[in-house]
Amino acid sequence: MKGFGFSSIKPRVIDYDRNNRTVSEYILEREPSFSLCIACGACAATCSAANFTEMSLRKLNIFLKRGENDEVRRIMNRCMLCGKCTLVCPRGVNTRNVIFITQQAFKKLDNYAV
Amino acid sequence: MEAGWKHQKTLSMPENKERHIVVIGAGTAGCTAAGQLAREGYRVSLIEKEGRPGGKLNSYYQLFPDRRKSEEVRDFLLAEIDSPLIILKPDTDVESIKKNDAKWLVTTTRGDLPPADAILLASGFDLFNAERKEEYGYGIYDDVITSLELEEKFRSGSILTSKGFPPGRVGLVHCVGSRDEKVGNFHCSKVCCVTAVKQAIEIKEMLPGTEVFCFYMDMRMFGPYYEELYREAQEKWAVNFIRGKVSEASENIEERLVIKVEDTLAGKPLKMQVDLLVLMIGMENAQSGLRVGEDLGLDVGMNGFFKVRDNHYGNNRSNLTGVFYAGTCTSAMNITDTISHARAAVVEIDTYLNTSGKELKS
Amino acid sequence: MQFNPFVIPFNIGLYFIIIYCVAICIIWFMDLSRADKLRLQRGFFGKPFTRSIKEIFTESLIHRKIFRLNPVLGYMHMSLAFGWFLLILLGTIEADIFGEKHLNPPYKAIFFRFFNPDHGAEGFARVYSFIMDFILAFILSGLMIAIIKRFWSRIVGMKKTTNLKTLDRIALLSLWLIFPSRLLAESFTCGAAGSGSFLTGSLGSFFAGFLPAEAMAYPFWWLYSLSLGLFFILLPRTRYMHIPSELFLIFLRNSGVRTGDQYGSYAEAQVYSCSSCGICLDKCQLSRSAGINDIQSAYFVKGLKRNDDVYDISLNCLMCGRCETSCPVGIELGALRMIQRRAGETPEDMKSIWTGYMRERNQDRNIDKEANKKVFNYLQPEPVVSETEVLYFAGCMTHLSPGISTSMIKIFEAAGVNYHFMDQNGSVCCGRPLMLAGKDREARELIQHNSMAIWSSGAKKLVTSCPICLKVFTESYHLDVEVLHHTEFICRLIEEGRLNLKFLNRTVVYHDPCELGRGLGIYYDPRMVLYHVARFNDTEFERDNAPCCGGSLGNIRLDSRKKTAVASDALNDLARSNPDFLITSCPLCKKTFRKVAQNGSPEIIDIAEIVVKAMPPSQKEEFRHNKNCQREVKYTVVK
Amino acid sequence: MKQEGKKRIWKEFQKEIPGDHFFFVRSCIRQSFFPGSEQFLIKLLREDLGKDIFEDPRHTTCTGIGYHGDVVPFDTIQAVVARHFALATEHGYKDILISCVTSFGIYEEIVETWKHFPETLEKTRENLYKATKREFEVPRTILHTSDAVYKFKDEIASRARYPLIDRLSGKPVRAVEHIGCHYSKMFPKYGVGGAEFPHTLVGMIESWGGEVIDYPERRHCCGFGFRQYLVQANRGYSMSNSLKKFESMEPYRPAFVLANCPGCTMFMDKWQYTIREQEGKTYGVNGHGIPVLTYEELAGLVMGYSPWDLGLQYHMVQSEPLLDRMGIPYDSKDKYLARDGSRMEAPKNLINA
Repeated sequence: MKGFGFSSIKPRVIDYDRNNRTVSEYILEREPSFSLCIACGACAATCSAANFTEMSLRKLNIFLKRGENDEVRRIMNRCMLCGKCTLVCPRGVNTRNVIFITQQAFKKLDNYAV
Repeated sequence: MEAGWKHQKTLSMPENKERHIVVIGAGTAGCTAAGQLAREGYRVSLIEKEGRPGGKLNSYYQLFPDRRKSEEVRDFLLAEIDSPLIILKPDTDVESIKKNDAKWLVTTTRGDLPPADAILLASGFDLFNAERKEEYGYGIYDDVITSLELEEKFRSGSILTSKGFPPGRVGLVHCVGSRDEKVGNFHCSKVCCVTAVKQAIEIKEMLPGTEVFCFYMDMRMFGPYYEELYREAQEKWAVNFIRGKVSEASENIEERLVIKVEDTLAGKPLKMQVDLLVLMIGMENAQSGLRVGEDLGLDVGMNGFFKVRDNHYGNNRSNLTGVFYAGTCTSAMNITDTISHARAAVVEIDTYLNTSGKELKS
Repeated sequence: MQFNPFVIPFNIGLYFIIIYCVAICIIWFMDLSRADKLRLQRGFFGKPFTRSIKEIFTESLIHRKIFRLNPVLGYMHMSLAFGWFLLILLGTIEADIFGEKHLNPPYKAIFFRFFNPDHGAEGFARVYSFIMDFILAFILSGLMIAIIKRFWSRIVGMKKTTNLKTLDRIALLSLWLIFPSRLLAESFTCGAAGSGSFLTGSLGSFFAGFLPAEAMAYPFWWLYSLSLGLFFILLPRTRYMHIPSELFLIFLRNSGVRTGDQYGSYAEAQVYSCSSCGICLDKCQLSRSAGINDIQSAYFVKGLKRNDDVYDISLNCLMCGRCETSCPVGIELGALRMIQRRAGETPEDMKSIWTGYMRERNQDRNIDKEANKKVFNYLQPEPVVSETEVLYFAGCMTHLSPGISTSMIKIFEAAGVNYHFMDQNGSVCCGRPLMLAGKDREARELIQHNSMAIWSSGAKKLVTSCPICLKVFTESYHLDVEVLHHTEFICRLIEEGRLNLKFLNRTVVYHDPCELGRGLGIYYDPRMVLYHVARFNDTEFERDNAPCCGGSLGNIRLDSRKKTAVASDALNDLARSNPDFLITSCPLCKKTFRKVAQNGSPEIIDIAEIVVKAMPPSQKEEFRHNKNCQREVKYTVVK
Repeated sequence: MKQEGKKRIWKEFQKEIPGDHFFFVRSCIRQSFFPGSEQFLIKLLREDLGKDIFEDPRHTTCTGIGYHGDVVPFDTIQAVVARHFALATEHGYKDILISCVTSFGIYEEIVETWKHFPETLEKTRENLYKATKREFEVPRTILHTSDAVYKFKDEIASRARYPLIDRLSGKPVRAVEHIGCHYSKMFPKYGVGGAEFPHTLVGMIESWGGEVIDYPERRHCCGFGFRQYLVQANRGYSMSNSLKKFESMEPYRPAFVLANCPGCTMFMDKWQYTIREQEGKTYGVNGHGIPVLTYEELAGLVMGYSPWDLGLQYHMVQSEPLLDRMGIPYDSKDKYLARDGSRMEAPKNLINA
């Protein structure tokens, strides 16, 4: 390939039809309250880890539902499972379990078990 | 600020039966008001441009939030106007209205009406013409339909795409023609959000396997049990809500719709194929009503609806003494509010006609 | 005649079970860590031995704990265990005294009557056969209760009883058959021989009146032997394995062996020692309030026995420890669950029933591929703080209930304590929640991080407002500071007279947070503090019997509706005496209770908050002028 | 897809296109990269259609590239445009015919600004007068050259010798069109058919016998974006946008791309080479590229002029496959004939050659 001093950029767009959303389904059937999120962000605002990182359960929720798995992988392990988010969630989502299962699911997915 | 009216209201004053009131529009507001006026002893002419009364209720399937059949409410309205004091004039348009000292002379396409003591404008709303939102390709792509057309599909009992298959994925686009400077509508039509939620649930009931997506700017669940309905849609029916306004629709080579939307909560653009795209079209002041208003010289607000005398305590009164408003000709409303507004209008008219000196003190 | 074919089933059973027990004990012993082996050896030839014998007598035979809990149940267990023990003991002696020769094979003692239908009915012999009959009657009475319990559990005052699998049923049946068949067998024999005492004798003579007693006796002796044999054979695969394994367990425990954090002999001995008595079921709030009836410890342990995948069960538990404190066998149920949480899901190949007789070990279930990968590498070391006497760690949850931390600040200031608010700008989690989720490795990183911060502060005391943090600080951190919960700290301040408090003329009840009470046994200090400030009402829901608020981080699975259900039931119990305040000393409990508080229910506040209420106004303001006051501007806004 | 739906919209956005007397201003890119087009446009209008099209040699660039590249301020560009208007006024022309979509957009922008902020018009008059002693009238209509061709599309069709019909199958040639963003996305009313479904190029292709494909990324920008292509490091962004369009149109197998914007034509043509080099992919049938034509070139072909006179050989993607389809005879030897009849050296790395 010739050196042009530039190259094409991977599109940022969420390609909903291509993305793999099995994890999201996996979570949904184990933690139904997952569907109740309205992305108000209370969880992210109170998050202990968010003090130090870009961890945001709100984003995690969205990315899971869209199948943006790389984004999820990037942040899910930053969680300290301290459970503050569960206490502030206005929709009564069992947020702590959501993250817990997410980590579980990706372990399996990455071992081709999901 | 104008002085309030003297409160010497009495039930059905004897002289009421000499009084004649013209109600323009036999929809939810018109019928409610007419019925109430008759109950107060007034003679009422109820003018309707369509063949039958009931207005938009004739074309809806179920009503939010309790999902009752719209016919039930329609029949309630018909019962309301079933009174010897009410003369219903279907297939009739107003041609002109002249003021003759205290009386109003109304000329319709079916001849003149007896002089009226007051005019109640209940001309309702038009649904936004989705073609004006070109980028969604309504009228160009076969599977782009409006919320009203979806209601009709519900009534017919089957939801099929233009190719005759049940849709595998449906997208509902909120705020089409509302809160949109590009089409000159700044106002929120209020009911579209909850309608979308209701229709999403109805789709899921008919086609459990179908994926349903609501594309919203804000979820405005303003009424009682609306938020609960929203929650039900998420919890029980797994309806997906994506915050972002669909920017454009197009067709791919399988003639499946491709929509582009910014997933504002993910902070990324999103691309998705859908089999059916439903546009939640908003409310605009009815053209028929506007014609009458123009003829009378009624003020129109910047939202295109008629301008009420006072937003807090005078929202049935027009800038003309003796001309009153009921329902969605003044702003977007749900059925509940429309009925209350219409009843309030009757109180206003009654008070106006039965206070000493028919002129407004202002 | 010294032998008869019908004893064969019994013999087979007996020798099988003896061999099995010896074998399993050896395996268990081999699997012990070196240290534990030494402990056990030392224990065996030392004081622990006598303690063990005593415990075996009081618990395994008399079942004292169960007695305390529920006399009827206690009697049932005692009659069966102790009665049977006596029967065998005295039976052997009997065979020894009255038999033709000494030192008989075991079956001789068991079927003595068959071989010696009559050994005289005078004097000592008469008394002896009376005793034997009496014991039999004693056992049968217990058996009666057992049968009743099985079918109408409420009669014996138990709301629930464990439900059984087929194998258990058969074993149960054989157990039930043993003593009735012995009764009949002996009665017929005695009837024929005209011997026997008040039970066998009279019953025998009665039968002999209209039945061919001689002929009838023989089949019943067969039945007796068969049921014994069958019972012994099935023993290892049924809950009755608890009888032998409990003995081993007691020795282990008394010599100081503990569960630890991995699956091993002790854990397995505990699993087998569970008799599925079902006492834990009634204690579990999830069954009572949330209608969850398949995760209780009895089922969890049974699952372990069967090698089922009990991972989800292990996660769906409040870890309140109520079952553990009530377990008559003293199984460390919490520790067992934690092992399972660490282990994760049970791989398919572990679930086979047929591995039952020689159970597979599953220590090495939890092999984490990324074991060496750091996940919290984003944490920056905390800034070193100036010399302080006390380090205050509010904890994550306290930040959601700032009334507590602000009150603590007031108290510090009022008592003139030189303190530093460690996690004022948000804490790094203490690590306990991760541990509760079975993620010890990740937790270690946080522990490391916080430890550094604490060490660097050079403080003498670490005070925390959160029992969850306290638990992990005391158990899993290795700190050179004294770790106190704020209840303890306040208690000391009062005793040292550094806080002068006025007595509030209000009634309070106290809720023992799980981690603080059952978890760390801190019962004294909060009560001391409360006696000082208000009228303390005792409730029956205190100390070991304190309910969990339901908000526990121990349960990963419980959804918010069910949490609420648990909370409101607990609140109703605690508030029965309509006190003015419900005092708790855990921010999480406080928040959880507040969520379900009705306008009828008492005001729910933290112990620190009521202490502040009890401060004279002068002292409340004092901290503003106090020399030690740090960041005074920040804390003048407490109303 | 319902055509009548589109027609309804086209009716809404019909713009007034005068039939004669155009004041012509050139495009920087077109006259340097495919001069044949502008050359043929003038010939088409003057000789074939006998219209009056006037070009003043004194007219300059509109400085639009500088303007969008943030090096030319708005006041300056207003003055430059005003100067062109002045030239038009001097020769008594009222309708400006603009060859470049960028310029077209800028002219619109400026005229609209003057409409809404008359003071800016006054200021510009003043500036221009100070600088050049020139005065001007705001032109009646602002036309893009594609508008003019659109206007005469049917006359061209009537002279068509090689209509857009596939010689082998006898079916219409299927093509895609690309409208420059600044043609109608800024001011839909200035574009024929509006912003979402412009009719300009569709109208030409259809009236010349072809069939237009509507593909998902049709509306998408070609990526030209001044800031992007001006800085080498940013060109990846520019190229990725074209890539997106090609990926989207590929399954439809279009015979050619018809564009009305100099930038789009150039980039969609040249990027195909870059993409082939970088991604090793071409988007036409059997390994060919997709020729990108200007409307004049297409009109010329349809009317039977020699592709080499129209300058098709100066494209990166050569159009032989298309010519074969349309049955247009050509001789590749004559591709690079110089004035004196000698053969010039052919460029390297061309696609379809």
